[in-house]
Amino acid sequence: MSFGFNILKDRQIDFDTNDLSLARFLSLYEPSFRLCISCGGCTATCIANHHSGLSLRKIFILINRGITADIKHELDNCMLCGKCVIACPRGVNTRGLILKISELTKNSEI
Amino acid sequence: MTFHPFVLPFIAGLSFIIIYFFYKTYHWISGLSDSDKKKLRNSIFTQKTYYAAKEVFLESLLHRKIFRINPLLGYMHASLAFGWFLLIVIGNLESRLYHPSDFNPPYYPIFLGFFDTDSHHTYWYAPIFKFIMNLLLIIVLSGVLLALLKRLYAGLFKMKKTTHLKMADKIPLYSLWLIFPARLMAESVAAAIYQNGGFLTTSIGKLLSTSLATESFMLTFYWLYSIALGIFFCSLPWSRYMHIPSEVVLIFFRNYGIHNTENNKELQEVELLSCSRCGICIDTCQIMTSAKVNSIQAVYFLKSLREKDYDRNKAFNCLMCGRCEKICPVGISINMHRQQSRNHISNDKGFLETAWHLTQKKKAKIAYFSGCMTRLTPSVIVAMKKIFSAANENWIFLDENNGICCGRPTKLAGLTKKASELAEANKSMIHESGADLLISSCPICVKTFTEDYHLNIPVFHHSVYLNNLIKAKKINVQKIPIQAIYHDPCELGRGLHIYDEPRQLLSSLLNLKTIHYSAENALCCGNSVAGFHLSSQEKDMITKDALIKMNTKDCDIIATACPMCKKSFVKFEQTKVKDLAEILEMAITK
Amino acid sequence: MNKKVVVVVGGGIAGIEASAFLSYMGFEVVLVEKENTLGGHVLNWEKLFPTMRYGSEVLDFLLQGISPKVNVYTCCEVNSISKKEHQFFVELSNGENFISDAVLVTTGYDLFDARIKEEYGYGIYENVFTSADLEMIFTAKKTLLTKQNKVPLKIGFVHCVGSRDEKVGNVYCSKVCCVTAVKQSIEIKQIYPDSEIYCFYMDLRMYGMHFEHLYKEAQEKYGVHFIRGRLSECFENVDKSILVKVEDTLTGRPLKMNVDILVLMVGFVPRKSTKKIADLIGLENGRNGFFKTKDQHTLTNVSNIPGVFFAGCCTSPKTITNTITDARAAASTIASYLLHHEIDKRTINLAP
Amino acid sequence: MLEEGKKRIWAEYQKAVPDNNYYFVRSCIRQTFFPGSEQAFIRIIRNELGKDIYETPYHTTCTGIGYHSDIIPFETTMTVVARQFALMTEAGYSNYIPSCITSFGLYTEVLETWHHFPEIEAHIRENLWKATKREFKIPDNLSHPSDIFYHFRKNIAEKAKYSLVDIESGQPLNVVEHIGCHYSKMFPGKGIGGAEYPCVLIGMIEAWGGNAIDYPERRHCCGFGFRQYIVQSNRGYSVSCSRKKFESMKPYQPDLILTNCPGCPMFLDRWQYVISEIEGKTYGKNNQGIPVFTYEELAGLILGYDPWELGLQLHQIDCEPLLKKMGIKYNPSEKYLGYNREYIGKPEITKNLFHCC
Repeated sequence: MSFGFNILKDRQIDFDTNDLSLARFLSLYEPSFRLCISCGGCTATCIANHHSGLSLRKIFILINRGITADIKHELDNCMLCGKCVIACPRGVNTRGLILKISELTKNSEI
Repeated sequence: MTFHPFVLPFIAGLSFIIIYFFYKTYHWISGLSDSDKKKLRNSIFTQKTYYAAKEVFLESLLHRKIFRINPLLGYMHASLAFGWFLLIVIGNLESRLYHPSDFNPPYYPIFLGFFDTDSHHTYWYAPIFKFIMNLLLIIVLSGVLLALLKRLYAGLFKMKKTTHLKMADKIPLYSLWLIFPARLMAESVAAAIYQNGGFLTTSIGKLLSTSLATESFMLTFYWLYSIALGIFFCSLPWSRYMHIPSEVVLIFFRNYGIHNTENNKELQEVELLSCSRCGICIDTCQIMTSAKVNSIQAVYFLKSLREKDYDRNKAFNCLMCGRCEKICPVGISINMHRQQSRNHISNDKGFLETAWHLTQKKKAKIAYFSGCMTRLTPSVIVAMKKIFSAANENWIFLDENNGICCGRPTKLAGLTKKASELAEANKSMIHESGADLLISSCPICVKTFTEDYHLNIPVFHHSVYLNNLIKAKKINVQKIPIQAIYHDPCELGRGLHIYDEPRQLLSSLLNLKTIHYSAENALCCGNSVAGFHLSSQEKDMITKDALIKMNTKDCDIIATACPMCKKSFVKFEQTKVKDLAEILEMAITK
Repeated sequence: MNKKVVVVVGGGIAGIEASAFLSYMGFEVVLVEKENTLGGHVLNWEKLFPTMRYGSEVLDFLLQGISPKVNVYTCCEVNSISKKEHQFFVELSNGENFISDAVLVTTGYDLFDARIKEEYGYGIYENVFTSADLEMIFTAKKTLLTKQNKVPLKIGFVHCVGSRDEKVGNVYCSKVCCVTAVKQSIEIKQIYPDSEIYCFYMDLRMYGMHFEHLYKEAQEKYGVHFIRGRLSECFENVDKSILVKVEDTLTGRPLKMNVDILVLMVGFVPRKSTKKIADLIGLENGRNGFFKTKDQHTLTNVSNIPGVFFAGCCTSPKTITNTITDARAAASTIASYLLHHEIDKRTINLAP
Repeated sequence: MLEEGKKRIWAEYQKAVPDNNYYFVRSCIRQTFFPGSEQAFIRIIRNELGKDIYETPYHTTCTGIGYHSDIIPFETTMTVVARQFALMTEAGYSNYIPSCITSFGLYTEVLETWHHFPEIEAHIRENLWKATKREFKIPDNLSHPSDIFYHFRKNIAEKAKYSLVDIESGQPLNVVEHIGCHYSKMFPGKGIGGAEYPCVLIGMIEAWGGNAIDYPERRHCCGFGFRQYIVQSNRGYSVSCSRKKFESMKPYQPDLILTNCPGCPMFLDRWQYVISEIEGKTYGKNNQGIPVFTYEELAGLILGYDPWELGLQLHQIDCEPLLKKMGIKYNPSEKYLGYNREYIGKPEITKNLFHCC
């Protein structure tokens, strides 16, 4: 029977049930992944951001929260130009991570 | 006596390798593309063949290139290769002279000491031969000794690292080491019995007490000698020593103008087999010397490629600086192989949903493309702007607001489809500008513009353009009284062979000092866009080392022509690091 | 002239170091401590950031300065102080009286009572600890376990508890909690490498010279996680683990997780007992309830009453390093006051 | 959970509750949602506790619903509230007892506003005078009926015929308490036990033999809200809030949810049915659901009042299993007979939720 409304899905991040495997893998594969402090330097300098709104900061933090569904095709916009590598104040190997994440999330099976 | 069963292993091995080699060669040639076949046909009866033969002699036998890089290593290779070669040739000559009439089987000269027991009584010149053969044997043995030492202490050869081996390499290696000592002993014993030795074999023969100088003792050594040879020949195809025949083919192909391309599988195989694993590429690789990673260098990479193992790390953990390719004595196109295996591992669908908003309305004579990295060194852009206006050029700034990447990094990542999509987008923008000259301040861009874009207008790196400006007196400069050294960016130097223009430009602006690590031998700044796996710490190690090696102390300015190099160097260098454009800007006179 | 006397109120590290310097400068020093041992809070800190050196080592070093020339009175408080001309008449709880020429107040601070922050459930939920509790466990060489004696696999650290919080009336930053949390997470990681640690912060203030290195090490080497969001409230689950609710401000979404132990990084508050002393001689309190220094830049050890001086955390939260430096500064300030050095006659327009 | 910790807080948040002479104000929605409750309150105060309680038919809404739905300005609200106080003053009472939690919160808010801004109070007095020629005194005491029951919880326990105990096992019942948000979340000092750990209902539960349960989402709103419920398309938000609470209390296997607010019992009760229809998910043992009572209904029950007189048949979740568990006598045949013995109709049989008759 219809009540004219439905039970809403919770927006809350449930850290205990979210799948953190990707985050765990990356921090072992490329420990500099752990160093991201979400300063947004990468996103600010990103040339793809101007065209597609690609935000590496967002992608990293979502991976860290186990919300990988949201980033499925985002990284596909990256041109690997490497400006983010130069911009990152904490020496995160952003390009290496982008390639690996893309490979794992099967954007472009690198 | 003209036969004894101990020759059989040798005969077996020899015939096997000859058949195998001819089969392979046929396979390679037949596999060539029609255009390459044509090249082969047209050049086989020209002096190219002579040059090829000459090169084979110089490289495959004398190993001249290795000599230049590392004399001791060169001697080791040469003594083994050329020494052995002469042993065979002269040995044949000798046996022919002794027995001009009767049938002369291939093993005969090899085991001459056994079969020919009395010639030295008959022929006056026999002792001379004996002397030469013994001398050659000593030379070869010295080579073997060196090889042995190299295994034990690489340092002796001023080599930091030498290749580590697998079983497949050890069998032929050890059999190779065994061949000549065995031959020495065999002939020495023979000399003791038949008195047919030279100065070396005879004296060693004398040392062996009569009790040891027996028929059976001699036979054991001849068996050993023959078996060693047999094993060596048979294991050749699976070992690094396959490079001996392969390199010959490679040299001929190269001289006939047949080069490694995307779809030239045969030549790629020839190249892979031609790697002698001399290990010279290891010491020239900065990832080894500075970042202390000893597993991804060309020699290891090519090996795993030969074993059809597309190792991700070996393929992507490389700066593609091209230093190894330049120094490789065999001249293998290593970067091409890396690029190909990256393409093989990667498999992209291109940009699925990105839409580029590139609209170039303005028209001008010159189109300037700064490139992504140059945005991070705005001083270069400012300088270029000043220069353009000083030379009152009619120009536009292509990627000033919302430019996109040239596509080289994606190409280097093996994402060829993405790269071509970016190229298309940029090409239409360049086209719309209506410019008849494209200039970029970034060697990475220039490289891909020239090689992959197939534009109908000339593409200049700004160093070339600026040099032309000076030459054409379109801009007035005054020499600045300062010392500078010039660092060749990988993509500009080894990548595009632009060495002279920057130097001409600089020497017209200031006093240019020459340094050891320049031109083809220039170092990588560590931040090449081709390097995907290095950590920032490792990159920093490379940058710091490069600066130390370039010995930047006693100069006022480090000049370079790549924003990436500049960005890397300023991180650690007290001396000013300036782009050519900035230096020219300083020298402009009103 | 007879020897000048200085009464130092409070035997924490500031009192110890100041007394030491003053005594070696040739003054008669009376050091009053209400506990039975000198050392104050540092007695309860096992290892110190950023060096991970033992607090006891620092204390031992400082105590070497306490020579027989310093008259130490432990288990003893100041009953009354009165001022006549340039002299102070001090009466101690043990009945002794002194006439001193200067008084140095080094009464330090109290730790914020985490129970005031009711919604964090300290004292109600079994597995909610404070940073001080953690140090107690470390100093006592006990093993860190949940109240159910289970090895904690998930630990949460809540920054700024009782600091930078209008709701408890403390708007100031306690300075040491951020880096203490980093230090303690590393220590826990060293004990339980498989544990996951989450720090919930508003800002991370790694202002000290080597604090940022420690922070980076915590991230890269020990994989400590930092989540930007202030704990709103927490609850006890049926299994006694703690349900933590924050907004993950970097994803802009609410976030909840269960932790086995929740550690509250309690800040500094003005020591209650200092009020008594303040009333005795009429010392002014600053905006945050700590003693008010005469000038924030230039006269940081000087009070509103000539002859009364401050050192250490009684004027503001300080690290151990800063406290020691401050004590030495106070000693020299007092010396120049008592010996009427020219330098003591400098004047400045006091900051409003 | 460390009891002493809570006790310390409870000690800090105690309020004066008057012993007698209550000016009782009914709630707009409670008397339609659970008409038995307020009736029971008055009956217990008068008959069981022998106190004086007065109510007048002239009082109006406090405008709380309109106010919290942002459709009535505060000034209007204050003037209406002033009129209520005037009625109290005229009746000669000074202990104001509003049945509705939202009203309670709103009156508190108004009184606080006047306390801190006397000029506003003056202005409102002027408004009231202009509009109705009425004047009023500020109540000496503002308490919620649940405060009163908390105050007399022991007296009620003394008279009780039943207690919150499973008569078979002898174990105390697990009772979840849910406090209306407006009771003390806005003004912690005005609620017994404060905002974080209110003990107004816990006190009753424990005094009446039950075992009060504290569970993670205890503080969470039932989801009633005002905008959320009033606009149909927003009700999904409302129901998801209740659902959050049910999921959170599930592991504690509660026998009963006790409330002191108009909206909460309504929605915690009805939404269980809605959830069972939409998701097929039910709570409580063998799909019985978790009964939700008001504190008056519970007090009435343990004092031995007839469940149907208390109006328990108007709950979506059947109370019979719980009554059985507590050993309370009742007559099933009279369940659907109204006050005047007329048949009042049965709810439809639901898909997933258990119904005993």
